[in-house]
Amino acid sequence: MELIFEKSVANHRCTLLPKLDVPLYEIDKSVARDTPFDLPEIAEIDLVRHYTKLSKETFGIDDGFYPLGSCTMKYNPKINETVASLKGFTDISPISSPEDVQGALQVYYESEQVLCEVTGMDHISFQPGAGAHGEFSGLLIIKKYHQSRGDFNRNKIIIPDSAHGTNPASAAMNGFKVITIPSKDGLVDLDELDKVLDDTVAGLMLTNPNTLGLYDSGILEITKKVHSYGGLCYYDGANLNAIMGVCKPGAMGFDCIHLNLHKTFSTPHGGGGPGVGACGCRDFLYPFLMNPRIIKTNKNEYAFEESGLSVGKVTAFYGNFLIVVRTLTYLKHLGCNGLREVSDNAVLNANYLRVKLKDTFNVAFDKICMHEFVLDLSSYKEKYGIRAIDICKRMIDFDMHPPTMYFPLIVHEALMFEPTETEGKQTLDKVVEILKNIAIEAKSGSVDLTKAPYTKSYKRMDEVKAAREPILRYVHEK
Amino acid sequence: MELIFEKSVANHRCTLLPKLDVPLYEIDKSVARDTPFDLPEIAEIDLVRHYTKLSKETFGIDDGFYPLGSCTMKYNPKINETVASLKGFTDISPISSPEDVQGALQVYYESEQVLCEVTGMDHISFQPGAGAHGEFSGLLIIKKYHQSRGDFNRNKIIIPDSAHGTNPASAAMNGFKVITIPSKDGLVDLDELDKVLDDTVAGLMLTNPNTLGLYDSGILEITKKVHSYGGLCYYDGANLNAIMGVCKPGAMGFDCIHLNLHKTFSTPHGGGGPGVGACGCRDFLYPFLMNPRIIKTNKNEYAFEESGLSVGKVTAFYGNFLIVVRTLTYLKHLGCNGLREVSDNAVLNANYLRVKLKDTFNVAFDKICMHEFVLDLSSYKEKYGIRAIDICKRMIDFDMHPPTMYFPLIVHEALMFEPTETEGKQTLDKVVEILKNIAIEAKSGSVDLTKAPYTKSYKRMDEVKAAREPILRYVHEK
Amino acid sequence: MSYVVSTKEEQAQMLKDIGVKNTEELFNDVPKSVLLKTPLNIKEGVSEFEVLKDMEKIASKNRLFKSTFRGAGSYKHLIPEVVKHLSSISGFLTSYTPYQAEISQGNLQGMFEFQSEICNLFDMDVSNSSVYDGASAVAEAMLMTLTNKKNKILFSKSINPNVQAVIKTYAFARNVELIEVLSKDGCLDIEDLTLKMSEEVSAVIIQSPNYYGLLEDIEEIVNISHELGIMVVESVNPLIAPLVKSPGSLGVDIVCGEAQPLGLDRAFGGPYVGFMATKKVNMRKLPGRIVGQTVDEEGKRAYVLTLQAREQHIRREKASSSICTNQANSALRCVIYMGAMGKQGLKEVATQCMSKSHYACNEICRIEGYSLKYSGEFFDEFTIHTPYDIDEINNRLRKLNIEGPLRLSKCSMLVCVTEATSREEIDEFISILKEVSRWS
Amino acid sequence: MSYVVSTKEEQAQMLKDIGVKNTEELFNDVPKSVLLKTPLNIKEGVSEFEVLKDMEKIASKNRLFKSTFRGAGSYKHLIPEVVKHLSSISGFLTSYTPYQAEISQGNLQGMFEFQSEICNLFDMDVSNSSVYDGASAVAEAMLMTLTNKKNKILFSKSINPNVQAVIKTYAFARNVELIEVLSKDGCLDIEDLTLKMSEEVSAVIIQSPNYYGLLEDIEEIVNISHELGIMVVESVNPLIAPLVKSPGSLGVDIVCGEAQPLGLDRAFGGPYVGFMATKKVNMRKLPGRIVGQTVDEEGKRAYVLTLQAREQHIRREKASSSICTNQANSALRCVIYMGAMGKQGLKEVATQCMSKSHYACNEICRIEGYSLKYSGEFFDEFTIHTPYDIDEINNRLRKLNIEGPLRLSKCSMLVCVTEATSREEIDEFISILKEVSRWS
Ligand SMILES: Cc1ncc(COP(=O)(O)O)c(C=O)c1O
Ligand SMILES: Cc1ncc(COP(=O)(O)O)c(C=O)c1O
Repeated sequence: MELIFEKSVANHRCTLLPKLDVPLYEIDKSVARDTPFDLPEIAEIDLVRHYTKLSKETFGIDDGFYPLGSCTMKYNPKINETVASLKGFTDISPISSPEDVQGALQVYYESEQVLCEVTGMDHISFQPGAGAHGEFSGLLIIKKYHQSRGDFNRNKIIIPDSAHGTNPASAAMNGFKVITIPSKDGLVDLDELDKVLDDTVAGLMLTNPNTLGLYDSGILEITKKVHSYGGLCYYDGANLNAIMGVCKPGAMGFDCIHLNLHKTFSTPHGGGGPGVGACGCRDFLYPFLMNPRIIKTNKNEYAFEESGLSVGKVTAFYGNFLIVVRTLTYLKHLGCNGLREVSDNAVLNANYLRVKLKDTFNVAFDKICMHEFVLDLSSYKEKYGIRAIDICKRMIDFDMHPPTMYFPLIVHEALMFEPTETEGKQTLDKVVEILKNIAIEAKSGSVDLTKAPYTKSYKRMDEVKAAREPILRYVHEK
Repeated sequence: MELIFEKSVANHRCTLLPKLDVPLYEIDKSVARDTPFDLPEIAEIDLVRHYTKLSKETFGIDDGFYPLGSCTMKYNPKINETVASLKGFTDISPISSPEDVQGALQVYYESEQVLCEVTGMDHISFQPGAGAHGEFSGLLIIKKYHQSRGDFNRNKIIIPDSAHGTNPASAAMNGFKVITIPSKDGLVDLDELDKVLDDTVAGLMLTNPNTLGLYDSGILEITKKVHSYGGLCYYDGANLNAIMGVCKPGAMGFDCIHLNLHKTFSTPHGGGGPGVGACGCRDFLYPFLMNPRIIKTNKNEYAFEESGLSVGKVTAFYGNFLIVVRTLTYLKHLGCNGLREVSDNAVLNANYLRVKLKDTFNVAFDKICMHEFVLDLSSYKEKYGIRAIDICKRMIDFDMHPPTMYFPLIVHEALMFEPTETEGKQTLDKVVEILKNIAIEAKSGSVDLTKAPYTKSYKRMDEVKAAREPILRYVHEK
Repeated sequence: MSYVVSTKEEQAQMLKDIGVKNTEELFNDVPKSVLLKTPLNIKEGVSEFEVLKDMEKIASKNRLFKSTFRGAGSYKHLIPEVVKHLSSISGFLTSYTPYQAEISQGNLQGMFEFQSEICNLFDMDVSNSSVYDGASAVAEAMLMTLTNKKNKILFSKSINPNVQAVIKTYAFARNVELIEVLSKDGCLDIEDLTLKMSEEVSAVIIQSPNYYGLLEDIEEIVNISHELGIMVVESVNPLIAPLVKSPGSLGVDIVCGEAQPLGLDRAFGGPYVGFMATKKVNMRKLPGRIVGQTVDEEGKRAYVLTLQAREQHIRREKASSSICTNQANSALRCVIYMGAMGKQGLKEVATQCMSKSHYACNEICRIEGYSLKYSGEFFDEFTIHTPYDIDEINNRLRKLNIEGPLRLSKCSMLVCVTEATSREEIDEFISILKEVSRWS
Repeated sequence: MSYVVSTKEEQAQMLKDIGVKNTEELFNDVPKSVLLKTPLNIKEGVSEFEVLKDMEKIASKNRLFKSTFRGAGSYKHLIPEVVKHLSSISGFLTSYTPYQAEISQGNLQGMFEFQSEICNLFDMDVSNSSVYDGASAVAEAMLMTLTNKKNKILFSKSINPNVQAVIKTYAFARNVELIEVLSKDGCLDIEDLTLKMSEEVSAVIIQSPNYYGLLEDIEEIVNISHELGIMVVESVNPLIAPLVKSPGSLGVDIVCGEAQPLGLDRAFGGPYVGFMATKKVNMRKLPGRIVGQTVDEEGKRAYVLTLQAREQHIRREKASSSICTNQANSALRCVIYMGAMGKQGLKEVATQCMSKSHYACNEICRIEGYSLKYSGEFFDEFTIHTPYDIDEINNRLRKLNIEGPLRLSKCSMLVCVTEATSREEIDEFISILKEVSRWS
C-alpha cells in the first residue's frame, strides 16, 4: 500500500480553518523554523480513502474469532463508544474546578466502588496507562510502603518463570532485583518459594489464574508464606476475566493489584491501546496510592484529595478517562449477575475448546483450566517440522486471528488460546473443525504450512530484515 | 457469504430490553398470530461480524473513484454525518407543535431560501423522497395548474429521447401521454419540437445540461416555444452540479423543477437512498405546491401554511428531513464561492477526462461538455467483440467503480462518466492510464475482458438466471 | 471550502490540456443572457467548525422531551446503538444503487435479507427493497391494483390522515376515483364497505392498527372483498407482526406501510422507509428495486437487481412506477434492527408496547373525566375522550418536558405508549391528567 | 446482559462434553475459603438504554463551557470531524497490538506514518509508536539517558508541574537523583544550570514552550550541556513545530511530549498520547513499540513490529521499559489529524494560536492592573500579573459560561488562547477583565 506521504501532492489540503480574525503575529526570525517542514498534503477525499483502505487491512474482533491469549479480546459493545463520545465526557478539561466536572469525578468514584467490590481491594487509582504501568505503580507503592517503615533492605521481587514479561520489567523499573522461581506442574513450587524467601524480599508478583490458565490452588499458602517474611503480594489482574464473582484477589491474600480495564472491561484495544491499568490496594497501602484521589465529601460532592506519603503521579492527569467511562458503562450494563456470567462462560469456553482440541494437539497442562489454556506443539515441530507459528499463519487463511504464540516461555512451541465469553458454541465448533483440518494438513504435508497464509493480501513477513536493516521512518526518495 | 438467517441459532439474541415494568398484557387468542414468526436469532457479536463483512463487500466513494454518470458521486463530507446525528435533529417528532420544532422548520426555511437563489425558483418543497418523486410532484403541479384554469385538454408531456427513464415514467404516473422527440446532435431538435407542440401539451421535461452532458444552447428558444403554446417547462435538476453560480434554471425559462439533494448537495447515497427530490416552482405555481409549506411569520417565527389549491402531500410528513439537514450543512460550508467552484471544477474535470480519453475511445458528441460526457464503444464491439460492460467490469479490477453503462439509450454501447469536482488531477491521470491500458487489452486480446473482473471475491453475475428463476427471499431448506 | 481537490495550478494545466483559456470558456454554450452577471446572493462559506456551531444552535431550538405520548405515524422506540453503528459503515453509506453487483454484494445481500424478513413478518411471497415512505407505499400499492376496467378504490376513513392525503394525491395524478368508507366505533364500517363495493372497484385500502390504534377485522374485510374480486391492501405497523395473525394468512393481497418503528429515528418525519409485499401473482406489478438470488460465473451464490423489466430505466413510460433512488440505507437499518432484536426481541418489543399502552389506558380511564373512546383491541395507541381542554393538558405536560398526546378534536386525544416509556414516566403523565381532572 | 452468546442449553451441552456437572465444578481449584459465598454486592445489570440514560445524566454534570482560556497541559483545539470518523473505524478500534503482521498492515502502516511524521516535525531520526502520555514520555526519556556512572538528572523548574511530579515518581522508582534548576524571568536560569552541572549528570530536562508559555533558549542549553557530555531532553508542544527551529537542528538529544494538541479531545485528561524521538545513536534505548519496514515473501513492502530485543516480552527485567499496551489508537488519531491539517494547515493552526494569544495578551495589558509577567517570546499561553482576585474573575467568567485562566498564585494567572477561540470570545473575556478592573 502507498504511504500517506506518497499520496501527498503539493498544496493539496483538507478542511480550512476559520479565517484569522485577529492581526497576524509573526514569530521572531531568530527563532523561526529554518529546516523543511514535511507533512503530507492531501485533500479530504484522499485522506478518507487512504485510511479507509488501511482499516480494511486490519483484522479486528468485528472481523472474526480473536483468541489472543492473555489479552481477553472480547466483543466491544457499541454502546460503550456512544457513551465515550458524549460531549460531556470528551469536551472537559482535566484542570477545571472540581465543581465543573462533578460528572467526571463521579465516573471515577463509582468505578472505584464497583471494582473494589469485585477485587476485594479497598481503593483503586485509574492513573496508569495500561497493565504494565499498573504494575510499575503497584510495585512502587510496595517499595514506598517498606521504606516508610524504615525498611530499606527489601530489594527483591519474586516472580514465577511463567510470568508475563512486563512483571520482571516493571520490577526492574523500580530498581528491584528480580528473583525468578521455576514452576512445578505449571504452578508455584512452594519449595522453590521457600528457598528465596527472606527479609530482603519486598514482595511477590503473581497472576492467578496464571499465564497457563491454571488456578493455583496453593494460593493461600503462597501469600501467607510471603507475608510471614514481611513481603507483600502483588496481583497481576490481567486475568481477572476468569474469576469475577467467583473469588476476589483480596481474599487470596493480595495486597496490591492492577486490572487491565481494556481487557476484562471491554474497551476496544485500538491496535494496542489506549488502556487503563487500574491499580488497587488494601487500606494499609492507601497512603502510598497515587495522587490525587477522588473522594465523596459529606456534602455528597466529589472532590480531590492528596496524601503526603503518596508515590505521586504516573501520568499527568487522571489516566485514560474515556476508557474508564467505557468500563463504568459496561459495569452498569452487566451488573452483578452479568459479571459472574462472564467468568463462568469465559472459563466454560476455554475448557470446551481445550477438550475438543486435546486429541489433536498436546495441551501443556491438561486439566480444568480457567479462561485460557496453552497448547504445546513441540511434537509437531519434531515429527513434521511444523512450528506453532505455521499453524498460526494458516489460521489466518480461515479468517481467524491466531492465538498468542511462544508465550509463556516455559512451554515450547506454545499456543495460548483465550476464546473469551463472547464467542458462542457454534463459533468454537467451527474453530475446532478448522484447527483439526490444519492438523491434518500439518501431518500429511498436503499444504505447505510454512508458507501460509495463502489467501490474504500479504504473505509471511521478513522480520529479520526489519531488525537487521532498520527502516523506521519514511524518507522521500529524491 | 452466508445470509443472516444462516447464522441464526435458536435462542441466540442481542441486547435485552428494559424489564417490563407494568403488568403483562396478552393479546386475545382470536387475533393472535398463528403462523411461524421467522426472524434471525443472533448475538450482538455475530450481528456485528455479519454486517461488517457485508460492508467490506460494498464499494463506496470512500473506497475509490466512482464516476457513475448522472449520479454525482461526490465526496460525502463527514461533517454532514455529525450534524445529521445531532439529537436535536434525530429525536424530534414530525407532529410536535411548531413551537417545539422551530429548529427543524428553520432548516427547511433556510434551505429553501438558498436553493431558490441557486435555481431562480421562488418556492421549494422538500417533500419528495428522491428525484423521480420530485418529477412526479412537479408534473402534478403542472397538471393541477392547467386544470385550475379550466384547461382539461392538456394531456401530453414532451420529453426528448435522451431523457432519464424516470421522466417518462413520472409523466405516465400523472396520466400524461408521453411524446418522445428525437434529438439532433444530442440536443433538442427545434423542428421536432415544433411538430408536436399544440394546445394539448401540458409541458416539456428537460434537463440542461442533458444526459449527454451537453448544454443545450437553444434553451431559451425551446422554453419560449413551449410557453407560447401555453405549456409549462419542467426542469430535471439532476444535473445541477454543472451550473451552480453559472446560470439558473429559472432564467432558462423553467417554471418548475426538482433537485436531487442527495446528488448535488453531497448526501451519501446509502446504497440507493434515502435522497430528496426537492421540488421548486415559480410564484404562479405556488398555490399548487405540496402542503404544508414552511413560512416565517412577522414575529420571526417559523410556521406551517396550507394552500387549498395544493396538489396535497406526496409523503406522510415533510420528506427526508435529515438529508435536508446535510444539505444545509453543505450549503453553509460552501457558501456562494464554494458552489461556483464546485461547478467550475465538475465541468473542468469532465472535460479533462474527455480530452484525455478521446484518442482512445470515441466520445459520443465530442465538444465541450458540462459535468459529464458519454463514450460510444460501438467500434470496440464491432472490431474486438468487447462491449461497454466488459470495459466496466475490467475497471473493477483496478479498484474503480465503473461509469453508468448503456445510458442514455440514444448512444450505443454508452459509457457515461461523471468524475465530479471532488476528484483531483492525480486521480484522473491515473484513471486515464488505467483506461488506456484496458483499451490495449481490448484491442490485443491479451486479457479476456469478457471474463473480468478477475481480482475480486465475485466474478461476473448470471443476471438472466436471476430474472428467469426469480428467488426473491430466503426460504429455510428443511 | 468546496472539497475541490486540484490546486489552481493544476486547474490551469487542465484547462490548457483541454484547450481553453479559462473556466468561463467551458460555459460558452450557455446563452449570454442566461449567464449570471454577479455571484449568487448567498453568504460566503465558513469553516466546518463554524457550520457545526451554527447547526448545533439550530438543533437546540428543537425541544428534546424527556418522554413522549405522541405517535400518530411516527414512533419513539428504543434503538440499540449497534444498529446505528453498523448501518453507517462507510461502504454502506457512500455507495449507490448496486448496478455493479460484483462489488456491491454487501448492499445487495442486505436488501435481500430485508425482502426476506418483510415476507416473513407478513407471510407474503415477495417484497421489494423499499419505497420512499409508508404513505407512498400505500399509494403505490393502490396503483398496483388498477386495471383497465377497475379504476375505483375504496379506502377506510380510519387510515392515518397523512396517508389519506398521499393516496388522494396519487389518485388525482392517475385519475383514479377514490371512495371513502366510513368508520363505526373507530373501525371500518363493514356495512358501508359492502354498500360501496362495485365491479369497478379494484381494491379496498385499510390500515391496522388503524389511526385510532385499533385492529381492523381483516378476515371479514378480506372475505367480503374477495367475493367481489376486490383486492385488499393493508397498511400495517410492522411492529405488531409478532402478535397478530399475519396479513398473508388472512388473505390480504398487498401489505405495505411504514417501517420507521423498526429502528429508525423519528427525525422530524424522515428518512423513513416504505415497504411493500404481496403474493407471487402480483410479483411483476411491484414497483421499485427488487433483489434476486443468482450465481456468479464460478457458481458462487450472489445477488443482483432483478426483474428490471418493470422499471423506469427499461420500460420508461410503461414502468410500474418511476421510483429510482429508494430508501436503501433506511431499509438496511431496519434489517439490522430486526437482526438485533431478533425473533424473540421483536416479539418482546411488541408485547411491551401493548402492555404499557394498556397499563396507561387502564390508569387513565380510572380518572374522573377520561374514558376510552372506542372499545376495540388496540396496540400501542388508543383514543381517549375527555371534556377537559386538551391544549391545557399538553401545556402542563410541556412544562415538565413531556410531550403530550395528539389532540384529535375538541374532546378526544390519541395517546401513544411504547416500550420506550417507563412506568415512572407513564405515572408522571397520569398524575398531570389527574391534576387537570381535579382542577376542572 | 453479559454479551454471552451460548444459550443455557448450549452451555449445558458444553459442560457435558467437558465432563463436569456444572460451572461451579470448573472452579474446583479455588480454595473453598476463597470462593464467594454470595453474589457480588453490586447492582443488578440494566439494559443499554437505561445505562445510556444514566451515563448521559452523569455527563450532564460536567459543565460544557462555550469558550475556555485554560490550557496548562491540555488544550482545546479544532478537530475536523473526518479525524474522529476515520480513527474509529472498527478495524482500527477492535484490533490489538499487531503481532500478526499479515493481517495488521493497516495499524502497522499507520504507526509507521506516525513515527515518520514525529521525526519530520522535530528533525529526528527515530521515533517510537507512542507511550502512555506526555509526562511518562519525559520520564521514559530521562531513564534512557542513565548510565552506570551517570545517575543524576537536572530538570528545569519551568516544566509543567504535573510532568515534574511524574518524573519525580520515576526517579524515586529508579533511585535517580533529581536536581531542580531554578527559573529566571520565567525561563530556565542558565547560570543555575551551569552551577549544578557535574560529571554524574546524565541529562538536563527542559520544556519549551514551558509551563508559563515561554520559549526556552534551547541553543544555549544544548551548547552548555553537550560541552559536559550531558544530554538534553526537551519536552515540546508539537503544535509549535511548524514555527520554531526544530529540536533536532538545535542538537537536542531526545524530544518528547504530549501529542494531545494534535487532534485529541481534552477528555478530562485522557486518553492522550506521549511521543518520543531521538537520534539514531539512541535508537536501541528507546522504550515501547517500534514499527519497521520490511518485505513479505513476495517482496511486497510491508511493516512489522521490530527491534523487539529492547522489549519486555523478550528482555524481561533487562528491557528498556515495561511498556506493552501503549496508546496506538490515539497515535493513529494524531496521524490522521496531521494528514487532515497537512503541512500548510498545521502551520496555520500554529500561527493562529500565536496570533490569537498575542492579540489577547495585548488587549489585556492595556487594561489597568494587568501586565505580562515575563517578557520572553510565548506561544499560545502567557502569564498575567494582576492584583485583582483571580477567583473572583473566574467566577464572573463562569457565569457567562466561560472557563477562565488557571490561577497560578495569588496574583498571577496562566492564560491560554488557541485557534478554537474566536475574536468575539476573546473580546467577551477581556470585557470581564475590564469590569473587574473598573470595580476594584
Ligand atoms: C498477564 C499479563 N500481565 C500484564 C500485561 C500487561 O498489560 P498491558 O499490555 O496493558 O500493559 C499483560 C498483557 O498482555 C498480561 O497478559
Ligand atoms: C437525469 C436524471 N433525472 C432523474 C433522476 C432520478 O433521480 P432519483 O434517482 O433520485 O429518483 C436521475 C437519477 O439517476 C437522473 O440522472
